[in-house]
Amino acid sequence: MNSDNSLISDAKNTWCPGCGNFAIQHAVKSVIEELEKEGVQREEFVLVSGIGCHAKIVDYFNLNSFYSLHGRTIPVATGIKMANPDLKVICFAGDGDLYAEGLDHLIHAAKRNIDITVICHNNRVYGLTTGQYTPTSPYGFRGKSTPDGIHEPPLNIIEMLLGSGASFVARAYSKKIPHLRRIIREAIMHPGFAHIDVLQICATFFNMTRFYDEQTYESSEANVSQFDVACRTGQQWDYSDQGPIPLGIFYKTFRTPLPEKREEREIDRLKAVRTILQNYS
Amino acid sequence: MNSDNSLISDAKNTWCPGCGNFAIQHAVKSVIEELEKEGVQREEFVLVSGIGCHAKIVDYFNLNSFYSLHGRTIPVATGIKMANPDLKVICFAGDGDLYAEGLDHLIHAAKRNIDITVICHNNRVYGLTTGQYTPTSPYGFRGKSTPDGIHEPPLNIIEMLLGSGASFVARAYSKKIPHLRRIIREAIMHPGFAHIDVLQICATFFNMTRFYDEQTYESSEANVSQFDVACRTGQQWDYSDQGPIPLGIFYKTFRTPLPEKREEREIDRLKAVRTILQNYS
Amino acid sequence: MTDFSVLIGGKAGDGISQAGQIIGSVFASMGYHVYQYTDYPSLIRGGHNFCIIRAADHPVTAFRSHVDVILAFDQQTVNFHSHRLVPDGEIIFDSNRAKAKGIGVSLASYVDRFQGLPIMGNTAMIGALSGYLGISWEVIEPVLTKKMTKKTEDNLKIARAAFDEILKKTSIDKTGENSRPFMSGNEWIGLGLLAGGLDAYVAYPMTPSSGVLHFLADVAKETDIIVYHPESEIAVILMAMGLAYAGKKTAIGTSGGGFCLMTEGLSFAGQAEIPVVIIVSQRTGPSTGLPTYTGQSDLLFVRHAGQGEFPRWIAAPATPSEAFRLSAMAVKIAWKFQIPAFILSDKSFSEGIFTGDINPGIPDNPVEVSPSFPYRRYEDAADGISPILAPPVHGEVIKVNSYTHDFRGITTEDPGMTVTMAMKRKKKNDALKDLIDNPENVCISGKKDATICIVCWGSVRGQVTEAANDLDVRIVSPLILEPFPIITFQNAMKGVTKLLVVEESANGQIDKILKEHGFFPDELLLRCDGRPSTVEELQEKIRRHI
Amino acid sequence: MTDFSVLIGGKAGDGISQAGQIIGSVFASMGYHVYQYTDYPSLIRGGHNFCIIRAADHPVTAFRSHVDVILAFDQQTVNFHSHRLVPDGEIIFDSNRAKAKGIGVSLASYVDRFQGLPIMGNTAMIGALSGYLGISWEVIEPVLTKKMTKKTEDNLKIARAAFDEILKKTSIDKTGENSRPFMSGNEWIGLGLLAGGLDAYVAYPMTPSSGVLHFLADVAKETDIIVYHPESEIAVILMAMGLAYAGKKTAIGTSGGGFCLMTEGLSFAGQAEIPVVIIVSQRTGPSTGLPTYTGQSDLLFVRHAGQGEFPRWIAAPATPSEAFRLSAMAVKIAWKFQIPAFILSDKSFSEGIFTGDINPGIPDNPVEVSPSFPYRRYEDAADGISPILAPPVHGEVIKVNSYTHDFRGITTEDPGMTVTMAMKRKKKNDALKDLIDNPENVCISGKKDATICIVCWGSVRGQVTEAANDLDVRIVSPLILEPFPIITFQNAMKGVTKLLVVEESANGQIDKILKEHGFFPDELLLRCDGRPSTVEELQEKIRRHI
Ligand SMILES: Cc1ncc(C[n+]2csc(CCOP(=O)(O)OP(=O)(O)O)c2C)c(N)n1
Ligand SMILES: Cc1ncc(C[n+]2csc(CCOP(=O)(O)OP(=O)(O)O)c2C)c(N)n1
Ligand code: SF4
Ligand code: SF4
Ligand SMILES: [Mg+2]
Ligand SMILES: [Mg+2]
Repeated sequence: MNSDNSLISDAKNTWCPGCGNFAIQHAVKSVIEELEKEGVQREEFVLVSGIGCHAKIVDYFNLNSFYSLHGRTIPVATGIKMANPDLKVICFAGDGDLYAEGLDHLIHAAKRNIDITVICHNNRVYGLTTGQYTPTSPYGFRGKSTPDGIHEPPLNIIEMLLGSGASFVARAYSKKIPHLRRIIREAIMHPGFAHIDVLQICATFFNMTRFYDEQTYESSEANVSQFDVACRTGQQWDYSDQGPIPLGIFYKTFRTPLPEKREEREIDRLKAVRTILQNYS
Repeated sequence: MNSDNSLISDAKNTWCPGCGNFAIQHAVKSVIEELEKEGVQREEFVLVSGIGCHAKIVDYFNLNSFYSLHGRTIPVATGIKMANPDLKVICFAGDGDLYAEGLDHLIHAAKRNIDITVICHNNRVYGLTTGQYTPTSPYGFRGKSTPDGIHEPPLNIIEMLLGSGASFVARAYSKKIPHLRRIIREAIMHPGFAHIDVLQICATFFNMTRFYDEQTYESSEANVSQFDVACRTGQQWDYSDQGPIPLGIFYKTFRTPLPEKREEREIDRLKAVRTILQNYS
Repeated sequence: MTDFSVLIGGKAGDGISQAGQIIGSVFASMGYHVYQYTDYPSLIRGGHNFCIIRAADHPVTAFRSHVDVILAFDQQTVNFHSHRLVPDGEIIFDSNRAKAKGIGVSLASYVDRFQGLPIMGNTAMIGALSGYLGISWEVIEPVLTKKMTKKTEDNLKIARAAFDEILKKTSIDKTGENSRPFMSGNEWIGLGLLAGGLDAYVAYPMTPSSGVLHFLADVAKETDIIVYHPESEIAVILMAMGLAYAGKKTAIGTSGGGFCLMTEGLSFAGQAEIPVVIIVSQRTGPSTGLPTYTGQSDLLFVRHAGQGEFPRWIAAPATPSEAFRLSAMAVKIAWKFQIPAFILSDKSFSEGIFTGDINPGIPDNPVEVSPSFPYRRYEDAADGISPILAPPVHGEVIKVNSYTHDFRGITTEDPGMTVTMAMKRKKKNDALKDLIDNPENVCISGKKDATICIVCWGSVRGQVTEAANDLDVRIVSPLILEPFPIITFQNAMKGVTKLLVVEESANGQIDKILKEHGFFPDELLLRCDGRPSTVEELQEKIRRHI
Repeated sequence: MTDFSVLIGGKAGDGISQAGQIIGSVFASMGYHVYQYTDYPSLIRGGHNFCIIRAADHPVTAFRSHVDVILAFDQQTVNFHSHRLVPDGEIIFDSNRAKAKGIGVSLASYVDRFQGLPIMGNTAMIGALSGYLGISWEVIEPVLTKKMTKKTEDNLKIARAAFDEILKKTSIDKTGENSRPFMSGNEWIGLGLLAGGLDAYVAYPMTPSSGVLHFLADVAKETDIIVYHPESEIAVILMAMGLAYAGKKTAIGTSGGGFCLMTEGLSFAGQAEIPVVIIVSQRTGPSTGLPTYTGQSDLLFVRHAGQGEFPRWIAAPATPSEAFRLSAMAVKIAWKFQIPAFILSDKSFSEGIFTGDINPGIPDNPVEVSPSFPYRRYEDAADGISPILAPPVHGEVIKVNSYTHDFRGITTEDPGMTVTMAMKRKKKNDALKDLIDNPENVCISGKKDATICIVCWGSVRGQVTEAANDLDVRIVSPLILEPFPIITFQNAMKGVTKLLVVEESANGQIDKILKEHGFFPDELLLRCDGRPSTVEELQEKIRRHI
């Protein structure tokens, strides 16, 4: 695997034609190439994924990766980052994965401002299990578990994350690749927890291309550090089938991230164990 | 048990002297007595608790109750309410219980606006496991798992819930009992998901009486249906060791609650099964 | 013709599985017994999918190494499966996408002729197959009409054209028997739950169990049940606890990874004596493993899951009628004994599609409530079973509790009460054991007096039974695995001198249970690649060991 | 004096457990072997707590029915425990709160004399006991100074006054042996983990496992380890997976309910071959059960938890030195074999406090990395063990995966690779079995040639060994329960004609494992009320069955 210099592995890609995941993969690849040129070593990246269509992305990169469990990207990424603060840890999560199964981890990651990047492939459907509603599916969505339509409104992810203390909150769209690329880059560079909710086209189970093409726009980032402005921008769209849909970095602020740098110390473990025994004698 | 008419059971109360849970118990008792006088039958109440000091409250009431698992009041309460929309289902949860172990359920309950009442006994510490930090403990809190103090800020529960779509969000304090009583009553009467974050004194592990006595005040509820006002009130205090701390109903709005009333129908199950077999033949 | 197999293959998105089901339905409507196996990787478009549809004049729940016709939508199907073809078999292939020795049909040309959608290529293929087999149009038309509710006319036209234009090879006739329902294992399970009196089903999607959720969601209205898909498996089981407490007979379903998340709730159900039916459909593990392939390696996990000790009931059906009966029984047992009752399925069974002969008589499910006065939720009794009431009941207080509790449900730490409650659970287990230890729950097949015996459970029984057909072998297969129907099993094993186990696991699971009961297998014939064995493969393997 | 027991009782909040520990430390500092049992309900203030502190001239890990001195802070202690007193024993009681035949001491008067805090009543009690026993002040003073870091002077004054003013009954002397460390089972485990090379500990609080978390958090700075308490047990195990992937030797700890939530991560560790040490400390189940009382009913759950099949290692220590050795070994085994390694403890062991004689030599823990070129995370080998590298490594790509994967860690659904990986896991299990199947891991005690044998495991061995002391009974106790050290065990069982099992469970757990290996117990001596048996209780029970 290390003989080839490509960032893309030779694993067979099994996404559907037209799937928005290709765009995400492409954008991430470009950003990593850019960063490599700027001196970041590619082995410093660790990609973490959950389970779902989105998650296959880690197989497709010729990079360190951790293909974890449905809903569990964040604690894994947190552990990796805690072990080695020098690694650049990027989570690829799905909307079922992250906003249903593993939502508590997301909020706690925002709270502790752990220095990882989360990219949610938000196709607003369970793709890999063939089409059920997720927490961001619009009211009335008919999926295999809800043939008569759901009776719940979607979660406004942006508001929820702002309310949970996230220090970097953004939205992108898989068909606006240069914009997506910029946001991913900024998220990776952000010191602290960075979340990107990517509106990702699921060509097979929930193809919103036309709606998104029409309704998304790049909102101003002039007041990106103002929390109230961020809240207002976040409220503009409630994940319903009514636009307009702002894209961009909604909020970005500096808060001391975790993990704190640990001082390098040479500890004689045997001596420490002996001292403890002494203290208990 | 049904021979006695008291709302309080004969179970031995094992809270510490000075514990704020007594006040919560007392307030709930008063509200139920009031509602009984107004014609609500006491058997319509179901109390659900998690695991922690707070949770013992269900043993102490001579009412239907479901003493569940650490972190799991909400799905249990949701199930009960879905089974029988006529029941009044009240969750008693702890801050470790609800904001750490079971946080995802809380947000989803707010999202779906399930018609239950959640009372969080927020003592900002794990009481029953003898004093570790919780998601609402202030920065620097020294507990048994964090002898050098935590390096994370607390979650602002109010903001998080507002961002998650909760239709009733309030804060009370275990030493302001009439106020607490009013809020509990309004929460129970609210059609939809109602959350009360009760600042509860833990006399043993985190006694904030003086700070709360000094810093809490009853904020105006004049604009209780205005989301932006609610957010601003919620932002006034970030669960740090700096006040002032607004109390009251911060937000209250009407949104169609779940479960929707099911029409009463007489279904011949045998016939239905036969029809399905027919359709597959 | 008494045993006929069609293999249909192509890419995910070609509608392979749907076409297979229609072909199966055609045979089923002619009165055949039909079994369909679907093999697909974990992806949505592309890859290689195939189904084997087997129709016979006797019940079949396995597939054979050889097939009579291959329907190839692409070249991969030709390349991968041609070796399976019997000498006088035929490959019918899409001439636009594949080359093969056989009958090329340009599917696109039929689709284009009637301005159909690309997916309707599979309708053309069905038409071609039917024409080739000489099935009469009168048989096909109603099936297509029923199954293709969208663009029915176009589909019929396409099928008819392909039907007419292919060379007829044989002439397959109706059997004279009635049309049979043709449903997946998951659907048979769901139907059984309904028959057992189910009120609510809660699940989070997970292959290969999702079919139960989808089926029950589809029929929720007409059967007036609650179906809900919440945020996680933890929520699933705890919602089920709430629903059951409030009186709704509730089932839940998942596969291994989701079941892990339910184990805390499971132990709760054990302590609080709350009834729940749990469908666990196994796949190849550990962890995410092979999500769309089969396995039988969760038996011991399901048997021992959850901290502490409490009674549970585990059944593993191998046929549609067993799935129906055991699923209905699961509801009944769970409610009678106030325990968790499991249906342990696997991918082969859950997603296999079967014709079934059942009498959908609904097992009676009387309400088992006889409250004591004053009412005590955990009142003790000779069989350990307490009266169960659901709130609201005027004048009664109904408490359940995850702590050790007294008869009323109030927490206790008293050593005596702790033992009383442990013994109460044990008494329930004994009563349950007595109830289920009977010949209905241990299937004996093959040569019933042979001294060589194969023990197996769940879906592999279909393969084993056919594989051992010509061999001097007895087959003993318990339908209920916990509590183990030991007396019946011992009787079934009388005279056995050599014991083989066939199972789809790497290390063996049921052999551990057998050993606990004093039966030490001589040989484990295991398979752990996620693929069910064909009858012939298994036969070969068994032959080597007898 | 060779075997001396003190019972100290009062309400939660009286500082009973702390006072017990100081008394234990006094004995330990005099060179005695000390064991302390603490009995407390699940509440923070009030209720009834008691400790039994036993000091002897030989190692002790159990307590007896009789005590020599009772220290009563309240009337309940007198009422509940007086029957335990030996004929010439003494009750020393707080005369302000209790009445009894014995020596009344007004604790409050001492506290008031020096304007102490109410909690310092326990200091007065310690002083009184020491004076009564005739322990010299030179022994007590340094212990009090070390243990009472707050208000040390006041405490010393109070203790001294009570010490001086009580009637001296005997005169207990130093043994001549060195002072011994006196630590809880959880602390011995934590120390062993540190010695084994631990880098990180992650846990969510849960009785009775929290002591490991609290201990390691306390010493995190001086040992330079990461200690973290995250939002849930699910987060715990997945953070551990992340930490381990990035090269940190990580352990986690919990009890049954929390372990349930870890089972999905456990199966992940099995598939992805990520090392992790898991401390599971059992309590009375099912579900929340009795959180502060003991049990041994999670063995089979831990053994089979997680979907699918993968190797795991389970050890159950019964003594401090075993806890130290096995915990260090757990780190080593987990990292060598890249598997989950369990320390299965219980409330009695975790929260028991023991003196221990260990040589804190740190087992060498060489880095087991020999990367292949090109590096493949799941390279196969004769023993199935792959080279393990942690990122970042220049020029290498390090992938782990919960799906069935190829040698590089990329998802595969290939049947052949599926089998290869299953066999790789099996080979690791075989290698592990070979490594651990030796006499060090099966403890034989009692009369080693007796034909009656008791099998037990974990903390009950202490009780069993003492109880069987005068009986003609052999005791065989495996320290490692998975993989089962079968050859050593078989050797240990040679000549046994009657087999008893002693266990703290309702239905029996280890008997199932024994049966799998052909050993069918004649009798199970079970206890399920959460209370450990006293030596005499158990002896009585054993006598009835031999
Ligand atoms: C614990 C658990 N529950 C359920 C599943 C089954 N599962 C696999 S993928 C998936 C949904 C994926 O949806 P999403 O996260 O939105 O990802 P997408 O496929 O849409 O990219 C589910 C439910 C699982 N693997 N693990
Ligand atoms: C799954 C699980 N993890 C851990 C525990 C142990 N536990 C019992 S109570 C508790 C903390 C309670 O804290 P909180 O919810 O704040 O309630 P409080 O005692 O403060 O009222 C914990 C961690 C448990 N019972 N179950
Ligand atoms: S199902 Fe949807 S999300 Fe999954 S690969 Fe296909 S298009 Fe992409
Ligand atoms: S520990 Fe705190 S919360 Fe628990 S009963 Fe005591 S005072 Fe109340
Ligand atoms: Mg999705
Ligand atoms: Mg708390």
